Amino acid sequence: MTTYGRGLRGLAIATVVTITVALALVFFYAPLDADQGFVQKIFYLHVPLAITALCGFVFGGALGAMYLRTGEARWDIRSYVAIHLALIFGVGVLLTGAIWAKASWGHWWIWSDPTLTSFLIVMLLFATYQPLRFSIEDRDRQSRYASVFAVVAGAFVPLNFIAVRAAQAYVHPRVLTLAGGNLPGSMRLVFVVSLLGIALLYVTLWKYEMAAKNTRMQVRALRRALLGDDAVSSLKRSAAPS
Amino acid sequence: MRDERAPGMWRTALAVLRKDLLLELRGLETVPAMILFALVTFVIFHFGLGRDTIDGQLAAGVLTATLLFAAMLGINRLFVAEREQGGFDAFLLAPVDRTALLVAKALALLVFLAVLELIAVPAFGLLLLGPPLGSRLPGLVAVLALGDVALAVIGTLVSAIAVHTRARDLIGPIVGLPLLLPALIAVARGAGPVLAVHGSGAPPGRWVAILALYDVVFALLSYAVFDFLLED
Amino acid sequence: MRDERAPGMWRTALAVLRKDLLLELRGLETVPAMILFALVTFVIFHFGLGRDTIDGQLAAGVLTATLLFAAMLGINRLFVAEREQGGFDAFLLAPVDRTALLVAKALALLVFLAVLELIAVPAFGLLLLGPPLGSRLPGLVAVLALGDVALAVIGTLVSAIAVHTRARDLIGPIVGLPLLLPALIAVARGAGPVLAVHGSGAPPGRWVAILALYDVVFALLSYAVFDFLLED
Amino acid sequence: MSWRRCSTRVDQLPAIELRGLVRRFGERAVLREVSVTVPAGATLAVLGRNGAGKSTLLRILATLLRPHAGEVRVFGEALPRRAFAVRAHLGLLGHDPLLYRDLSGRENLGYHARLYGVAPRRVEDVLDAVAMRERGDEPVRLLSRGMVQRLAVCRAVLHRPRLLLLDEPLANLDPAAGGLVAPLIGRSSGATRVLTSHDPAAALAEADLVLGLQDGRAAFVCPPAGVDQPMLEQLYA
Amino acid sequence: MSWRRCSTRVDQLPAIELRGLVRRFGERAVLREVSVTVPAGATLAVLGRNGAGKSTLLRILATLLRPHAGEVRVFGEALPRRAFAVRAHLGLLGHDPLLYRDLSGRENLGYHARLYGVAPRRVEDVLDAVAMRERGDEPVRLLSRGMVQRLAVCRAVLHRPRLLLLDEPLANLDPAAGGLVAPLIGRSSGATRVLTSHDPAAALAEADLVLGLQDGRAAFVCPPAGVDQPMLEQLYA
Ligand code: HEM
Ligand SMILES: Nc1ncnc2c1ncn2[C@@H]1O[C@H](COP(=O)(O)OP(=O)(O)OP(=O)(O)O)[C@@H](O)[C@H]1O
Ligand SMILES: Nc1ncnc2c1ncn2[C@@H]1O[C@H](COP(=O)(O)OP(=O)(O)OP(=O)(O)O)[C@@H](O)[C@H]1O
Ligand SMILES: [Mg+2]
Ligand SMILES: [Mg+2]
Repeated sequence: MTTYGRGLRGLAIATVVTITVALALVFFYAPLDADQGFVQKIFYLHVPLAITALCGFVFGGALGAMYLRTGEARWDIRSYVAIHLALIFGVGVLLTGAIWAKASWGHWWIWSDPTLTSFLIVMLLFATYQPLRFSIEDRDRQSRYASVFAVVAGAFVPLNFIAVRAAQAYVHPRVLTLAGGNLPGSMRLVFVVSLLGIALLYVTLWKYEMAAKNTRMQVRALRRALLGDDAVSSLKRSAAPS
Repeated sequence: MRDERAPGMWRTALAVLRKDLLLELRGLETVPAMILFALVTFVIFHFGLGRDTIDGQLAAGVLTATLLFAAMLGINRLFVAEREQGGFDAFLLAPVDRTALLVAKALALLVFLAVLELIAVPAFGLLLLGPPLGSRLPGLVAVLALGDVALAVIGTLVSAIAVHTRARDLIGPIVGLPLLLPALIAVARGAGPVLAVHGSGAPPGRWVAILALYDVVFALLSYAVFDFLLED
Repeated sequence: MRDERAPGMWRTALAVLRKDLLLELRGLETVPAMILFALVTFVIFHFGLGRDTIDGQLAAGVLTATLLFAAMLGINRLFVAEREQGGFDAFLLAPVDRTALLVAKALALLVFLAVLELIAVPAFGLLLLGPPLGSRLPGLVAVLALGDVALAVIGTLVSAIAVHTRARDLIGPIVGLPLLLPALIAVARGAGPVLAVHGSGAPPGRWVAILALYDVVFALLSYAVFDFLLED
Repeated sequence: MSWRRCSTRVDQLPAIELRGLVRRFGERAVLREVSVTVPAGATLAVLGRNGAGKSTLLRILATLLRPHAGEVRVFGEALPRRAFAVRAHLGLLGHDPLLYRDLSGRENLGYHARLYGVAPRRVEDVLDAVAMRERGDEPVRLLSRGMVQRLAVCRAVLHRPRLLLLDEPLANLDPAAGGLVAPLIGRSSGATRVLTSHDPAAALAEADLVLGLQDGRAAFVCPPAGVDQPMLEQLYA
Repeated sequence: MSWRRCSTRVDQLPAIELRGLVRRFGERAVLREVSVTVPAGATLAVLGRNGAGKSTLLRILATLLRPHAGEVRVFGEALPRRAFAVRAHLGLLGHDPLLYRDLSGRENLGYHARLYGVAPRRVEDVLDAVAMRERGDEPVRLLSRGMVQRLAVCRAVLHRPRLLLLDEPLANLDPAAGGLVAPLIGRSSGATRVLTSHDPAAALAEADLVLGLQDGRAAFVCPPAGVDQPMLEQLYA
């Protein structure tokens, strides 16, 4: 059995340190944007969150593919946790994006940012992941269907990006581009550190959640072994595998 | 020990297709319903938009949305009916390649969509479209055909997922719509210039390429995962 | 010989409503699905129309069409699920006023639509609508509320017809849409001026009156014919 | 041969009176001039081949189908006109369980309790009677066929109907369950009963009166003692 | 007590071998360590209360459900891995008829004939055998329950399976139909059979081997002669 707890503490410390450094850089080092002023600094949260969440979705798809290959339930649980965390990060992306848009352009929503627009579509798709799981009883089938969804949706992420980018006749402020191709050097440094921090946060949370689920499963298995099948109360109907 | 009598993938797909068309003829046919639906939607848009004729991107958007919702009627029906009719498990018992079901359903959907568009597109030209359809037809047909493949493939994939869930009639649409979005964007944007008053009549290559890419990727993906959906 | 224990129309309607909401909680909830569906449709229209913001008649048309399609999901579900679940005939056996079923379903639909619009209208304001929603809200709510009544009443009536036919999931939409057309036109035309950039914020009285008339006529009509639909 | 009404006192009214009942589906006459009278509290067994019209007869008595000709009276009320008055006293156990598949047994029965104005306690009582109390919270869809049948029995008797219409009531029930449901749908329930069965011996043992249906016609109507082997053989020939 | 393989000649391979079969639904173990071996051509009767796990066992053998632990071999092929190789030789008659309700019996059987690569003539033959030739063109939805069951029998035996899985096969069939289907699904069909029934006497008469299931465990596995009344009483207690 994999021990997800291993290295968790070191990882957690690294995460805290990186995020602290990133915050310090954002507030004290990064230059104030000429047009947008202070509110532009939300960019250092928004875009790393978006990149991490998108990678999380694709990561979930890869884990789902592993489940389909091996048929081992743990791959499905990993995929579930990866996608659920990415969903949580995704909520953050939409919220920070909306705040940024309101502050900069006076609207809560702008279509001209391809990150935000594709992200909305991806979120609308992945928002159906949980309901889909939830409406299948059989555990095997639940894992299988959720994994199929994860694979298909994971492949969807880049394709969707291409289509949305192509639909944007013009791209609004160039600051928004993901690659940061034309960011000033100092901005790029801060951006990279922020991205690292958020990515580390994702990995830490993923490992933490897996460790928790793993422990819960082992406890249940032990109870079953010690007290017999019927002693373990039936799980309440839940979409969350454990 | 494999029984040699059992038919291959294509013969199985034909058997399923045949059965689906029979079922179609029994109930009210799906295709007339889709057509009627599209026509009513055109009328709604006519009054809703408060305009007698539309063209360009607006026309493309309205046409795409209408065809999409009409298609959804057919997509739902092919799988939900299969389940509701009570014979589905018998297919799982048979010694056949289950991918045949995907192929058959996608083919049936393609047929439905082709017939739908055969009527709905000229009707659109008559009822709503400003510029004459004539010279624009080849470009439009190309874009719509590529879009139909996306609809058929993704519709089949999503329905196959939805059919084993409790809320089949909801899961299908809500998973399918976002998945279809890139294809729909491409159809609408591809058809926009075609339907413009001073359009060239040819769809922009960029969108045709994206659509084709989308079709190929999802067809392969569906083929790869379909077996998992019909297990157990 | 009438058994005195049997509950009256309202208590029956409440029992049916309660059961429907229970079924809702079992499956995927219909309302979230309708909301998600509406959001995706907004995105589709954004790309389809190729516009970042819309206003006036176009905005009203898009909002009406979106709410209609989302409502169709809910309408279908309330009756198709009833039938597919297998408990319907038991209601016919019970010593109750069958009109209670009409009332219960229409109420359930109204609740669904209200919740849908509570989310979908602000989302529309955020995502697509050009002019700010604020001052336009009262007028829009009035038009939509009247439209909801029409959707609920006609949706229920038509579903009650459809549930006994073979192609239930198709009959509903294709009979319902033409019946709903006048109401939809009235909603779109009523909301158009409200959503215009320089609009007064008040819907035109003519359309409001037509909508109200439509609601009353069909409510009475449904009440009158409903018993016949559930016989045998 | 059919029972005769002996007096006109209300509680001695025959529970069911059929006279020349005809029901068609399209061109096919499924019930042709069926006449039979069942006294209150008695049990009528309906025997016949597959397709003889047994279920159709029960559905007519249950007010779910209209008769096309002839007279149908249940507790003195003519069907279909007075269907509404009869429904409170009917319990139907048909081929289908008539339960919502996604709801649990308890929820299903609670719904029916509300429709019939029955106290919720009764739900627990009937669940107990068929030994389904523990499994009462699982969706019907996930139960075994026999468990579903037990719940269907509960649904049919929840409101203590005076007339029980039982279409192969013991199908899918194990022998022990057959004993459990006896107080609910057996003779000891005290209700007038119309039951169909494909086990003639068991049906005759339960019945006060036997109706043999052949192609929709009453081949015989007589007390069980009057039914002999040749009659049965001819019925199923 | 279970059959032993006597030799390793291919046609003497046991038709079914279960060893420690476990199947859970969620947390509930529905089959627990069930082991039994059925020789080719023999009939295994599975007895047990409602919910004992009979249908689940049949669905696992039919490759419709996966086992969670233990070994399952049908004609020497391990399930679920080799399910594909086994399917051509299986016929399942379950609680549901598995027919499309809006298609006629003939159309349904024609579809299956195509799926199994069976000659269309066979459809007429089996329809004839169950006396449903005349009613073969009506939609299944409009037939009586027993007629539907006859068609389900046809579907199950259409491709002359070597292994018949029969879940209460005679439910809803009239006594005459019981005789009609005997050549198709009775001992004389020649197939290996696994059947469930709630009529222990009838099941014992048909069986070569009896499996008593109690809460998913094999309470006994023995030839019918070895099953006495106390064992049955305990099984259904
Ligand atoms: C800020 C955002 C979110 C937070 C903090 C959050 C937190 C949680 C937590 C702690 C759990 C239980 C642990 C587990 O299931 O593994 C959970 C479960 C769940 N979450 Fe989220 N979540 C968020 C966003 C979302 C989103 C966007 C969705 C769906 C669109 C979602 C749907 C669900 C569902 C369906 C469950 C399973 C409930 C069950 O059946 O047990 N969550 N969430
Ligand atoms: N899909 C499922 N999900 C959860 N539980 C199930 C499922 N199918 C069956 N069960 C449970 O498994 C147990 C055994 O069911 P099964 O249908 O095998 O019983 P059975 O022996 O055939 O009973 P019967 O005589 O009533 O047909 C029951 O408790 C049932 O509730
Ligand atoms: N809705 C219907 N439409 C057309 N024909 C019908 C309908 N319902 C029943 N029938 C026909 O009526 C006849 C009698 O059916 P019924 O269900 O009453 O038979 P039954 O005696 O209950 O048979 P079984 O023992 O098989 O249940 C059959 O021929 C059947 O096909
Ligand atoms: Mg019958
Ligand atoms: Mg069973």
